[in-house]
Amino acid sequence: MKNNAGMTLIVKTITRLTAGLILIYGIYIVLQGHLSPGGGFAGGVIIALCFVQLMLAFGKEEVLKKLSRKKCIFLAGLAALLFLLLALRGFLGSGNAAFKEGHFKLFSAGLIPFCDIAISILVGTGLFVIFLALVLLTEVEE
Amino acid sequence: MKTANIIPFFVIIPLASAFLITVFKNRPKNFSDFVVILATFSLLLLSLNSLQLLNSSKMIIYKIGGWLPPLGICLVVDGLAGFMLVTVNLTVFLVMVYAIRYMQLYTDKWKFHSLFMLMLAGMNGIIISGDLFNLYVFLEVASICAYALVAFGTEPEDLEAAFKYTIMGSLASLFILLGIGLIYCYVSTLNMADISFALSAKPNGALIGFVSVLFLAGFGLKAALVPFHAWLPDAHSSAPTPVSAVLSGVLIKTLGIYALSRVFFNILGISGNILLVLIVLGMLSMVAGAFLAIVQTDVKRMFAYSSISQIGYIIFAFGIGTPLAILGGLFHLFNHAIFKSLLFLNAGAIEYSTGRRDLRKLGGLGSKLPVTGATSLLGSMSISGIPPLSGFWSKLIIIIASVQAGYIGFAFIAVLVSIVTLAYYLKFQTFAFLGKVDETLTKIKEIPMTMKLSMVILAGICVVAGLMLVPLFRPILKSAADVLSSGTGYRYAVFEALK
Amino acid sequence: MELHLILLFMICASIVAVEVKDLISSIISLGAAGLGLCLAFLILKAPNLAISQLVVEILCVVVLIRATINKDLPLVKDGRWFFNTISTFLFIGFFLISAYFALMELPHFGEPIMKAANEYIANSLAKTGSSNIVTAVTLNFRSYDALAETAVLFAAIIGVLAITRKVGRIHEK
Amino acid sequence: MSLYFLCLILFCVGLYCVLRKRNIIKIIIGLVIIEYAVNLFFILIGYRTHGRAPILSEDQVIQNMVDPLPQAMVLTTIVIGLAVTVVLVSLAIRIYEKYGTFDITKIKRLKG
Repeated sequence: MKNNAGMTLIVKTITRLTAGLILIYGIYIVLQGHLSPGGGFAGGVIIALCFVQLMLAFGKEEVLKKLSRKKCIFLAGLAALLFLLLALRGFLGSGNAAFKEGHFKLFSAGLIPFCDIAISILVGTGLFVIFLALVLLTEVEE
Repeated sequence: MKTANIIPFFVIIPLASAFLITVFKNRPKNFSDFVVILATFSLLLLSLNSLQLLNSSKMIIYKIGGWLPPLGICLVVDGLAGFMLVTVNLTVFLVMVYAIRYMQLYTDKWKFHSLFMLMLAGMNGIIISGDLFNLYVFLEVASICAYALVAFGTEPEDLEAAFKYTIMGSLASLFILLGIGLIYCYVSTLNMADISFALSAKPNGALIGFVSVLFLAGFGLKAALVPFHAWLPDAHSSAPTPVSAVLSGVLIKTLGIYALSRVFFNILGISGNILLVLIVLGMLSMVAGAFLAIVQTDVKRMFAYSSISQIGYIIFAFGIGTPLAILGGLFHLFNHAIFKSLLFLNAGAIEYSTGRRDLRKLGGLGSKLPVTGATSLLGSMSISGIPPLSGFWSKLIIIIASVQAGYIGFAFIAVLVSIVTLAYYLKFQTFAFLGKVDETLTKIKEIPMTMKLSMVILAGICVVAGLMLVPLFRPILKSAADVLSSGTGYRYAVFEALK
Repeated sequence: MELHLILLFMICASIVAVEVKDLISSIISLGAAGLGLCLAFLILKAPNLAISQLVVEILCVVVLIRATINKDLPLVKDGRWFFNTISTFLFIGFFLISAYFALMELPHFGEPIMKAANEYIANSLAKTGSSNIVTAVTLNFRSYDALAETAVLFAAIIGVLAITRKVGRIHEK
Repeated sequence: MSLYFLCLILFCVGLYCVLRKRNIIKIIIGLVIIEYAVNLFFILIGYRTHGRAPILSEDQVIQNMVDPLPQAMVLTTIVIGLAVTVVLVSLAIRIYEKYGTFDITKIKRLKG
């Protein structure tokens, strides 16, 4: 039962080792978006790819237990709302007042890191939902 | 400065409602209906309010984040944009009222509502944008939603039509994007007024010609002008009825005609060659659309071809280029938005109550569906130009303007096409509402109240627009037409408003 | 010089992707072209885009392979193959010739005008606090574009969910 | 100049694929190629000879940066391209499910 879903043992072992690293790398890219290359979108795609890899290796049940499709859609909507709220602050106020002092620090650049985080949640969950929708559909058909 | 603060809400409200609908789905019962009606109604009020504000100042500008234009993006509402905003939001509100009951024929209504609100955000974004690249991005928002909405029924025909539409639409977008890239390389700025300034300092060479061709192909594909029209009949007839109404009514006008006229008249500067191309394209669409429509038996397909024909009228009017012709074209644009969505809603009502769309299998519905019959008669008469109704006045203005400009032959063709239009709408009326009821048609469902309501209001607007043209519509149309006929004067207006 | 080589590599890879008969090989060649694009971005000093392009490429290839796996792959020639191909080539040739004259008028490669860009480079750190100027432009100066970008992604998510529904239209019996 | 032209040749390879191929997946591939070409064109027009990446550094002054605005634009167009591709692929999968083929000459229920 345990070995039926997903790919072979080798793939599973490698995945166990790398998935966490990929996730951390994605989060790093998101948080460093205003200092070095990267940003919300690229980091979000990396996070989504981490879940995609887990799903390809272990089969869909394992992953869906942790992060179901409904939860993903909910999170994507929430992240989009969050980004809109941040944008609203930019629309109504001057938008770039906070944390202006420390340059080249992790907590600098006003709202940009928060925007990055919101975008990364949207992209990560959203692309995972898209992948799930496409994969589940082909499996139903087979 | 306070008045400008309403402009970004044209994008924020639909986006926020789309996101909210996705978060809550239908948890309180009919939550998405409630949100959508509230949002579209408030947008309608906002757009009317913006018209009010435009009376005192010619142009309202909002600078996002307080950055001055070459650095940031500015939103511009002038006469043309205000006119388009009213047209779009009015149509969408009435269609959404209709869709409350109609969309119960489909599953997962909240997805429909969410996509629809995103599409509305895209259309409003295109209209108020003052930045060329930003216009492209919102164009893509509206297009992607339209692709998905065409396939909303997930029947084989829907998917096929959506695929065709997606391929053509994204090809058009990529042409437009390449054009934007060339312009950026040439002048190194993206703000529309700024581009116009920079271009006026440079000689008119091969580059501008090439970019014009790219934009003409791109926006022409979006507007379904005749050599590029292949996707429209499929997409507009396969989509769910509220979607076809909005696609035919306002989407092709916003994505195609509004963007095209904004780019060519206000940014690149119109020249005699482009006007001639517009006249030829308009004529071709007018004639081909009408003659293809007359042989159709599927109701929605006939209306879709008729859209091509009427778009041809508008483009032809813009191509004449005199202020009167542009005014006529804009009035026809408004009228077409109203009566084409009305006719599509009628077709949807027929489909809702009888379950079929083929003209040969219908008949005698006039007594069974009195409201649909009466409103569709008004819509048909209006589109084919019967005197007191709105369509007559707009066609009359276009034809007078073309005679004034010396295009007598073209004016004659326009009159002939109008007669052909009358012919196929008479065919629709005869086959659907007169005669005997088809024997195989056993049960005819009652049409719900909300659907009747929105059809009646649309028909009422057709009549009012015809009767009240001079007192009510003339000032609005005049200020909208002024924006286009002032041409590259747009840039001075923008920079004056920025100070 | 290396840019010319990479562009030629991309053109070759895309021609292979267009012409090869097996769909899986075709998708892999597309991936190769995307890798070339990623390298070109690196050489053109756009590391932000190189990262984005690489990850998007991976996702695209995975999704495309998922779509084609275990499917029959017919390749057909339609009746008027010769005529259509000739007319397409004529169209493309005309496009390229007119593009050639248009490109002559552009500033030379490596010397952009940079009207707004100099302002960004000079003031971005002081005004936004972000040392990555591209992020400063996307999320502060032109954050309205980023809002629209979010809307595009969201539309794609809901759109895919809507398209992949099993039953779209309720058929009454 | 020659680079711009090569970039447009890449554009035309994609255009040829979209206009002439009869397989749905090939058409999608053609669109992706066109999108690559346009993205590359944007970055090419922003490049400066011996330019540096537009990222400031704490301990040195960087001169001669490339144009950051096209990079910001391409970041957006990459997202748009991904969105369009995903929608197209989902349509293609559904079409295969309903029609059993990827050949567009056989997918012809709509006509007129």
